[in-house]
Amino acid sequence: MQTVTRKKIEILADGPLMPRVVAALAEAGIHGHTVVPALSGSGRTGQWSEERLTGAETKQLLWSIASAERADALVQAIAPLLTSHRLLLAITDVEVVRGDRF
Amino acid sequence: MQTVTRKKIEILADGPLMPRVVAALAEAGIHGHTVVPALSGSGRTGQWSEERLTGAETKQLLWSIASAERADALVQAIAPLLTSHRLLLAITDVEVVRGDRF
Amino acid sequence: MQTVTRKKIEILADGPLMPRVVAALAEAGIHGHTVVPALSGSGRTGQWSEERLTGAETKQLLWSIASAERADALVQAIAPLLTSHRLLLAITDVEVVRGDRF
Amino acid sequence: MIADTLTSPIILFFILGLAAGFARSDLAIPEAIAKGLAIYLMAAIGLKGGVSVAESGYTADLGVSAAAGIALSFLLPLPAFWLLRSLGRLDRTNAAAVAAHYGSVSLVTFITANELLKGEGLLVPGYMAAVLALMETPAIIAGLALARRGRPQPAVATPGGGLLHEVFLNGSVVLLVGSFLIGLIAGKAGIAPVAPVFEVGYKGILCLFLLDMGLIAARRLLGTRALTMRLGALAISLPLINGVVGVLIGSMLGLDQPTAAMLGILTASASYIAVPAAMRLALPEADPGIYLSMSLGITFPFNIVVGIPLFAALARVLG
Amino acid sequence: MIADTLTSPIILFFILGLAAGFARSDLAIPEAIAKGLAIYLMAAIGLKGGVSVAESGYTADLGVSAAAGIALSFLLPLPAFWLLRSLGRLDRTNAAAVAAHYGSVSLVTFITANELLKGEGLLVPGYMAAVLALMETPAIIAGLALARRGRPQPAVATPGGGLLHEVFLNGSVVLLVGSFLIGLIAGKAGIAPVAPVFEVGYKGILCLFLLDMGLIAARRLLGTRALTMRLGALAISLPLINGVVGVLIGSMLGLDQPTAAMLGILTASASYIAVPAAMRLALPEADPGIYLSMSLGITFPFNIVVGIPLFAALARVLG
Amino acid sequence: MIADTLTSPIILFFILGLAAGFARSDLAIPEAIAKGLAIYLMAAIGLKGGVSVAESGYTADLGVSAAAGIALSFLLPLPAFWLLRSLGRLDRTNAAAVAAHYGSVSLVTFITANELLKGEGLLVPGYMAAVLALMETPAIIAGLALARRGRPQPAVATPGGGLLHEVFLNGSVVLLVGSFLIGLIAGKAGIAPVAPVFEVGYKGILCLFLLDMGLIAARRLLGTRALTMRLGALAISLPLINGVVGVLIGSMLGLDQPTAAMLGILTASASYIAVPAAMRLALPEADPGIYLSMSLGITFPFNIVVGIPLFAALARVLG
Ligand SMILES: Nc1ncnc2c1ncn2[C@@H]1O[C@H](COP(=O)(O)O)[C@@H](O)[C@H]1O
Ligand SMILES: Nc1ncnc2c1ncn2[C@@H]1O[C@H](COP(=O)(O)O)[C@@H](O)[C@H]1O
Ligand SMILES: Nc1ncnc2c1ncn2[C@@H]1O[C@H](COP(=O)(O)O)[C@@H](O)[C@H]1O
Ligand code: NA
Ligand code: NA
Ligand code: NA
Repeated sequence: MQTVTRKKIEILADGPLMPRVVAALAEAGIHGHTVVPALSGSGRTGQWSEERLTGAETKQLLWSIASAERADALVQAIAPLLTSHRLLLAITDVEVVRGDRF
Repeated sequence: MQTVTRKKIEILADGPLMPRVVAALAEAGIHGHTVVPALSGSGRTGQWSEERLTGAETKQLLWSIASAERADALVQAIAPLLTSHRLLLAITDVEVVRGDRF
Repeated sequence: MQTVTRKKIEILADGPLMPRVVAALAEAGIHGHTVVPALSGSGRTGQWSEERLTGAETKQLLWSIASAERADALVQAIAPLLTSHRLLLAITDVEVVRGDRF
Repeated sequence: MIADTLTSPIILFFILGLAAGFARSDLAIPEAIAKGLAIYLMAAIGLKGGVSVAESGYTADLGVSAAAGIALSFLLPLPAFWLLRSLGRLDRTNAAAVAAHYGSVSLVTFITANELLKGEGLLVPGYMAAVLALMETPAIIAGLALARRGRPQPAVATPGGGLLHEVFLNGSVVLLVGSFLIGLIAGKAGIAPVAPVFEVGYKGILCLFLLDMGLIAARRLLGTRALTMRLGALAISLPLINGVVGVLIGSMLGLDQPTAAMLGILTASASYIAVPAAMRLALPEADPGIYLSMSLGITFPFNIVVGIPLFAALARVLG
Repeated sequence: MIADTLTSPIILFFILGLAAGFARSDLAIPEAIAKGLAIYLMAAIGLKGGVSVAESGYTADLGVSAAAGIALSFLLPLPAFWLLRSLGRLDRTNAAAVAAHYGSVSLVTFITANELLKGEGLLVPGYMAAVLALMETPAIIAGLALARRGRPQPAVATPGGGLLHEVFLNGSVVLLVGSFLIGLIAGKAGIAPVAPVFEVGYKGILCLFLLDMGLIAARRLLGTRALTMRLGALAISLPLINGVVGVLIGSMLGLDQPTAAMLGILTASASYIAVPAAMRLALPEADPGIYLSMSLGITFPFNIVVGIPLFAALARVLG
Repeated sequence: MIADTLTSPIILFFILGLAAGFARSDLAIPEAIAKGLAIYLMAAIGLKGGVSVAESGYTADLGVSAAAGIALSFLLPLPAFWLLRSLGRLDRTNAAAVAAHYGSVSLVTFITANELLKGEGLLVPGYMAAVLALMETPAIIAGLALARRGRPQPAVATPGGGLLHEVFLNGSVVLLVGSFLIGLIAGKAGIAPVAPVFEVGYKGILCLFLLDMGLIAARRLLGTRALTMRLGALAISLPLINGVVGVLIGSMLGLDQPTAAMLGILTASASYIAVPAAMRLALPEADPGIYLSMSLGITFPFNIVVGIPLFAALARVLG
């Protein structure tokens, strides 16, 4: 089976902000994604770990495969949120099969 | 220490189907993998989130590092399952140390 | 918005060893990371799954974005631990925005 | 009894869950807690059943109920399959998967019915917990036979072992049957030290569990794209048909009123735990959006609010 | 009462949690369990409140307390905002976010106070659970108004729906109000079958929950980099000021001693569940490190150990 | 007593778990729930111990038991190490890691023994919960000394702080000792309001916990590749030897029958929570597959089913 190259988008965001991230994906025409939980982390503003009652600071990691054009559109759409909402965005080249899905 | 290039395979599948995915890995000669939970997601068939009693639709993300040949063998072995079982497969180039392990 | 290339480091380690991995990151000048839980896996020493009281064998996956130089420094710093502590390390090229953060 | 039902805290918590789910509140019970509550309820119901059989001994009614339950679970998928293909316009695979759900049973419907009937003075014998366990799996076998009829047995050959295994050793069957046996071996006196947790706590835990079920059912309906009007109508007709058949057969076999009512309630109920997991494995081409929306999103709430009092009333008329 | 407080197992478990957290022990209660305990406590407190109103009927005191609670939640963010900007040296956004936390209330402070006051013979009327629910949200609206005053309403326009939704349908409000209504509908007799779980288990569960709160508060303080001395001092002054205002107003309005004490305790308490989630959504530029460290790391322990007995004593003096 | 043991629901649930695990059923208790149950059991056992010492005061027996426990935990790893190297053919690091497990103790074995002995009319004094906590850590220190003897102290120098910390502030020690102190401070009257949760619920919760332990033990055995016949035999011989030594010493020191039995059961038990976590940190080169399979897969079930009644009988003969 033939593989083609697509983009894998990873976005790290606080749980309560995820719906807004998903809305930005939809704006860029990306309708498939999966969210994975995070346990702990550290950065410039200190460290956190999951044992928090309030989900306000618990991060989640969004994982989405999309075409290069849509990934570009997303970078533009989400840029204003990156700093104000403290998101982390990383894009990787991946090989997939059934590339027309993305 | 020297790094070499290998393939990272990511497969998204429903929990109950994971054993079958692992069997396909074994067929392709890949004996190491790790599974990570997913919380929620959306795609062409609607959205889901973890608060489901039945695990029937809860996704998991399999993560495995393997040599390029074995990754190729896996793509062939798993191709028939991809559509019928609604799997998502993505392969990335990664640098690893102790490359003979994979 | 412009994207630049950085390194994404993924390290798989037993939960109790994570603080030591984080210390190695700090030695290499990397101060941001996020940890994601793992559910199950298999390798040369058999298989494991999360339903273990003792966290001694439960893996976690560390995820960090850093500059190429720091990633190199980390590979050197963590090399002695890789075999003795059974860590798995994989490094990928990723595109990020606001590259000066890393 | 519907009025009584609607002021029982058990049902009110279910309705609260439904309302919060439809209003898209972010109220959520963590998955681990929901599974923990389910494990508790299964152990409690199994123990109770085992102790009650240890007290009363094996009766003829037990054998009759068990045989009737197995037969109904095995046979009811057939008319359901036919209705789902003709009226529901589903393809063979999806119709078979849904039919298996309606042949099998719902643990939570059983537990809720147990409590509501008790509130009406109808004591369901404890051995019905064993009947519940026996009814879980025949429908799965029937559903798979329907799906495969006339097909050249494709990739399915390989995972056969995995499936049989899933069917007979799935967690809820093992826990129910195991706790039943523990109750049987230990008996009333042996169980006494653990009774506070398993008997006293029971109803309160059920409230929290039904709160979660309400949330899940509402979200399932909101999140689906696969449900047509025809399928929605069938998700109400199938439990009505199956439940009436169950009560009738129970009464004809001479079971007493609460037992006949419960047999009807079990046949009316549709699985949303054991069967979906088995179907995802055995018929991965079937769409979970269809079978879960029907059984969990529509049939389950229908049975909890309307079905249970209805079949109880029918059993009373016939009894 | 402080001496009594310090030998109550509830408080001792909280102190154990604080100590273990500061000693960096790896003791941890899984997040799912903590959420499960919180859901249990909210359902229990709501039910209890509803049953007590079903018993006593709607009294004038209920209306007075509710109106006072709503007004205080809406107005107290204003002086807090001013203090946070001037003494605390916070920018507008962060000051508004913190002020919203101090206007709103803490469920766990309420529950703990309920038990400690009961131990002193002060019975807080059950309807205060409803007042608690009513006081959660006005402060959020006040805080957002403060943040946006004089600003051209930027990206905030879009998520308005999401926010109102978050504010009025957030899980804890829905569960509290819902359980209150269930208690009201079912009444004392209707609730009897589920009472063992929700009444008998209550205090023991609260111990485990406060153990976790102690761990969380200590770790929050150790993990932060955002807390200045000035903010630390405000995290003690604000509950003192608000609590005194609350007790005074309660007494002036003629509420009885336990009710006035509880009104003061509620106004003194600061939210760390509902408001942080709302702020993260509505004011993402505000630093969670600031508002969580203040409300959860300092104000919460202060209220549990010092505030509750203090405001109870004040109410006694005034009562 | 073995016959009694085998019809106790506590043990029957353990056997159900073992059977389901070996049959590869997918029955599973979520990790968060298992941890929650463990936290509950530790708090309950600690509270109980503290209250009982508050009642009875500090007795000579308490001091004797504590001293004996600490000495045994420190010394028993030595013969174990020697057997593991010679008969077990393990290298120094792995032998030391396993020896530390057998010197330390198992909380669940303790709790189960407590209940089973009570069923036989043997009341174990509450202070043994403190002895349990004291016995957890000396073995870790002994094991590390064995591992490092004659080695140039390599990378281990660095994490020393981390290790001491792990050893003395690990969650289970902190929770046990903390709850013990809370029981001591609050006393019987102070604990009364929380007693329903911590006393009444105890045995039922233990059933669910042992169900999970059975599943874990069975899966551990099925999933391992590191266990040889020789190591399997040692996983039965070591608890036998240690347990006999413990009962003998307890009797010689004049402890009463239940206390001597429990000292033997504690020395026979092997850790699978605190020690594995410490070893993973301090001796990462040791293979967890070896020490967990032995302590959790073999010794734990052996003690639960055979060891407890055996050492109780031995204490009776000697007592
Ligand atoms: N492009 C994508 N990227 C990441 N996850 C996806 C993507 N498409 C689908 N998924 C995941 O796969 C599930 C099923 O997708 P679908 O079969 O398209 O409904 C979704 O609920 C997501 O969790
Ligand atoms: N090639 C691999 N890809 C992903 N995870 C792996 C791989 N090899 C090992 N692992 C993980 O590391 C754990 C220990 O591996 P091992 O030391 O080979 O037994 C396994 O149980 C897996 O979770
Ligand atoms: N370079 C990084 N790689 C991975 N995760 C990061 C990185 N920087 C920050 N994070 C995550 O983002 C959170 C907030 O980061 P910060 O805003 O820098 O405090 C941290 O607690 C981490 O979970
Ligand atoms: Na049915
Ligand atoms: Na307040
Ligand atoms: Na021992």
